[in-house]
Amino acid sequence: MMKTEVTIAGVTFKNPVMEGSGTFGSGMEYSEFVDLNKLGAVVTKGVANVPWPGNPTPRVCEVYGGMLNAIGLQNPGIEVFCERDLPFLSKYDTKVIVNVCGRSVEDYVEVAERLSDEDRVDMLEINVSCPNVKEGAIAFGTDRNCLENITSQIKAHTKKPVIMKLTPNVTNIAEMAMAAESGGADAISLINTITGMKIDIERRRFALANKTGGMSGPAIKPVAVRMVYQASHAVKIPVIGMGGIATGDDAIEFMMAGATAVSVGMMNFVNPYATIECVKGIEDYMTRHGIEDINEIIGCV
Amino acid sequence: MMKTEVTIAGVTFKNPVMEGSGTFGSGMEYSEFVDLNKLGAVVTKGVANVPWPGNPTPRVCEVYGGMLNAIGLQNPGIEVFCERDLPFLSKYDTKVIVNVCGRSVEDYVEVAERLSDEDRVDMLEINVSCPNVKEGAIAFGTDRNCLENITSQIKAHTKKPVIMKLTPNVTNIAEMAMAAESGGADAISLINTITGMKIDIERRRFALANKTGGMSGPAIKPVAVRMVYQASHAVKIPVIGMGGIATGDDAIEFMMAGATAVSVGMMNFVNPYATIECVKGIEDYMTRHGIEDINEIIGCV
Amino acid sequence: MKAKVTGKVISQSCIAPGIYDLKIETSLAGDAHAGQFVGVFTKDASALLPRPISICGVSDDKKSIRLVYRVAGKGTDGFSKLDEGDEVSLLGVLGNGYDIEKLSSAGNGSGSKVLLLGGGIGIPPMLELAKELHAAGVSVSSVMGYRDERTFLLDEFTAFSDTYVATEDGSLGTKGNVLDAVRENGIEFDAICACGPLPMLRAIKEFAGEKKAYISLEERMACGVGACLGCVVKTKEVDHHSHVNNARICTDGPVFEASEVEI
Amino acid sequence: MKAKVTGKVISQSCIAPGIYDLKIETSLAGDAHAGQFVGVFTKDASALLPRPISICGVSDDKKSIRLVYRVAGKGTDGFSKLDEGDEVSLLGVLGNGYDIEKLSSAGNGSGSKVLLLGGGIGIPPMLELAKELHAAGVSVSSVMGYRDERTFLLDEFTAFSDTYVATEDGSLGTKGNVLDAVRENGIEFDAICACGPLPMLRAIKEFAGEKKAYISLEERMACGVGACLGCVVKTKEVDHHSHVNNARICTDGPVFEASEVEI
Repeated sequence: MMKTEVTIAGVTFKNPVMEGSGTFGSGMEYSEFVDLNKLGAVVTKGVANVPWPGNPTPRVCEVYGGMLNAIGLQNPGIEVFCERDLPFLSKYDTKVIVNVCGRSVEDYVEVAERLSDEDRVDMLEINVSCPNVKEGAIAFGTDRNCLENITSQIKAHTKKPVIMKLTPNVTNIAEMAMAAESGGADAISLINTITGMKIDIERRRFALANKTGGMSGPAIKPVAVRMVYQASHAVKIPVIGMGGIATGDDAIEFMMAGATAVSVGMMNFVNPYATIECVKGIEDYMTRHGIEDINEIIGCV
Repeated sequence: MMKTEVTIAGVTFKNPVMEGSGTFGSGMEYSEFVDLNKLGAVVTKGVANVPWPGNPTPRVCEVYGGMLNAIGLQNPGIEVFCERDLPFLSKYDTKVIVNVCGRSVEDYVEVAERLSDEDRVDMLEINVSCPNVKEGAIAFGTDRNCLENITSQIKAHTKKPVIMKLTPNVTNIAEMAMAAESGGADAISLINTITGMKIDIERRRFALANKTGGMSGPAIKPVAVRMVYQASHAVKIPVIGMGGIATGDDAIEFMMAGATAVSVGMMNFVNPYATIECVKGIEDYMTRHGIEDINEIIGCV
Repeated sequence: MKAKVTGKVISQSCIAPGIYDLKIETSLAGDAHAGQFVGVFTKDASALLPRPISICGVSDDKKSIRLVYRVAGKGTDGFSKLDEGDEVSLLGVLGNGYDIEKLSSAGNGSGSKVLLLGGGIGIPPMLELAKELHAAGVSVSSVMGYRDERTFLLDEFTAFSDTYVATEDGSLGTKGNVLDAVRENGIEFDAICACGPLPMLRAIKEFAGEKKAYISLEERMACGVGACLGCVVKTKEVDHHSHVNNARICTDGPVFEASEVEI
Repeated sequence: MKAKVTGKVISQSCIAPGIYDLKIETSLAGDAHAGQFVGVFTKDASALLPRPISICGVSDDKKSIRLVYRVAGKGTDGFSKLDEGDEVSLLGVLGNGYDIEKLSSAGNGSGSKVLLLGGGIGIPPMLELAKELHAAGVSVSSVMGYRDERTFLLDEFTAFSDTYVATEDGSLGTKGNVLDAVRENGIEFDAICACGPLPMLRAIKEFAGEKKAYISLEERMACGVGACLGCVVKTKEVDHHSHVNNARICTDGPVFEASEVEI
């Protein structure tokens, strides 16, 4: 009997496969392609205390082996989310991780408090690392002290386990992981997108209206695996790994690097069945190598 | 009459195309494929004050749209370089930029001084950003003060123009560019490789003996273009751009982002003619768009 | 029900400079309607995102679709090399498409007269629309605009509509744009359906005045299914998804009532 | 003179489980010799580096080369799908190859007897070597080692040498490795040439004793032309390139005199 369950901060996931915030909405759109009951968790699109209109278009462009995005965290705000998205997710037997974004500590705290009493919410993932939002949010993710501070303040205002999502656009990822841990984070997730740029040389202009965008896709996987390895070896709290994951083998690679769970992001756009194929791929690997408990391989290299 | 000449720190290059240090030896190996006289410059493999044996194997592996390397700057030391490589390069009508590596400020200064009187050397490129050398070298490239300090010390010991090569593994590339500038650098080049990792999940071990390696290739181009844009807009000194350049269009993209010259790196391995095809591609673009002087497009977005 | 499927190329031909006519056997054909599109995947590992291409036709047996597209980059260039029998990955059917029922009743009581305006690569989706409207008993006028006399699909419109043509250089039909041709021919209509470059759509929104104009919009897309919020257009009313006056072109569109969007 | 060229596939067949026999028409054939290799490029944009594959044969008209390789990943898997007429990009000819002249005089005066030892996918390069040595008048003994009776190329060695076989499971020839077969058959030799897995090469270095053993080494490569210093092997003497006892397998090798390298 194969065991694919993993546990993070007391929350047990039927398997280690989730999807990356912002690539899956609240699950509604992809529920046409995949059975959400088969996923370890659904990680929702970032939600703020009030609706955010996001950035001007073009917001996305393709790059070699991936894409750049500068959506700007367009979202309907916490009230619509609670009235519409949470009831939808209540129909499924999977864990729900709500990604929270904000422009100030107060913004984050307000959303965290609002969600504290929502039974359907299993964990919060705090997006302090979106490269496409001007207002400070990026500083929270790149300054050790800011990160520790915002982490502890959010922890003080919610009963839900808190995952801090880290940006890869830093000199020392281990340092940031430790800052989140000492701030009281229950787990960390990484990597968010790497800031990139594309120029349309025929029109002499930026491919994105925002000039820069967050890079995701298979092209960034080696950077993600390295950072997951460095971060997971710097802290005791669990790590959720992401960055270009497309297959079960990719998921296994991240887990061997030290991730307890993994997220499929941009590759959902390329293969809407990518998440469940990852679950299947992990099981196939376990069978092939006679692994009874997936937890055996976490950080095994 | 089309003008492809660019000038950096008083040194005029017949065209903006060079190759990335470490991907082209001292030009010997690739002189079988390309006429070195057609290149703006030859940038040599990093050379230290004494021979370096480099890292254990495997030193290279392939990743999606690129590769990881952890050569560890194997090199024969400055004496052999001056006796063998410089005379070879003297046979060609191109500029020579010598890449210098070291483990301490003294190491760098020793090599810089030794090269000061070598007429065949047009510029020095200081590699303070190799991700595969343990001894401090990486700190020189990631700490603002260390970078400014080593820059000024090298400048004090050589008459040659100095290019500081920056690592992308930092939170704020503009800050590092400014540190090099205030240290007296005549130019900066970026990006060096991005630290990455690959795990062989069938054998449960790292693909590289060094565990981590420097990532290069088309996969990192968007990150490189972004950093060249940010760095070139933060300083007045010229920028040499590199990171996944394969074609003339790629070169144009880097120049529009703010680069005065560009280097072809890993793609030499995929297409040994990549450098001269870049030169040709730039000329084709200029013809197509009626550009008389390549300097017109530098930083034009 | 959306799906990613593998289709099989039935045939492909170049019908104008840079314009290709691709017929694909696919299970998606069963649900495909005018105004909708499919995401076509490349075989190039460096170009991962699906390319949105509008549906130019659906076979009568509902077993295959027809895509007429312009080669605009390495993705579409790869598509142009597909041969009979080749497999091609498709994501679809995507988008809302045109509301044939609403258009049929645009005449309020009297027979509905619908004017189709297509410009350049916006012409292909108009052909399937002309076919579906014609089948619904709507009287259709089609005005297609090209750069010059090197037209494509034009003759196929005549089977379903009164067909007019405008060319920028005047080498064929009215010299000028599609609206010039509408005025020159004094074409009457109850509603407009249009697809083409943004300046053309803006002019049509203006021209329509009190009458309804349904326009098909384009934007850079990633997921194509409404999840990533990459392709949005500003709307007059609060959008039902994000409540921020940003509708998703891939899902809430690509067809919008012109007065509802800010273009 | 090294070059990157486009070759044309003449034929390909699967000659054992996972082992393919690929014949390619290419201008590189003119310079190709036993022990050298070519870099083969994939058509997959995610797998950019050339795959080093040793030369198993050169046609008598010097117009084509033969590559026998094992499918070990997505790169070689792609090669296995190449059909007659397909184009394939090659970098070559790479590496030093075996020194036929030196081997011909290994007998010092009396006729030279050379022993060829190949293991697994190290067998292909031994075939071209047997052919070249035979043509040079050297008396050749070949001992090839396989896992089981599913051998490949074995019968082709008989035209150029006294041929012996060893299988791990004993299903054919000597049960054990190639050295077990050499002892069992009391094969005499003046020099050894070998290619195969590292443990086998280590054992051969040991076994050769006073006699010369020329072994062909493998390592992860990037450029293949000696520029990147990715593929090195520790050497007894200071290497001529970097002067740090690290020879470049792609350029100084892949063939080394066993006593000169630390394996």
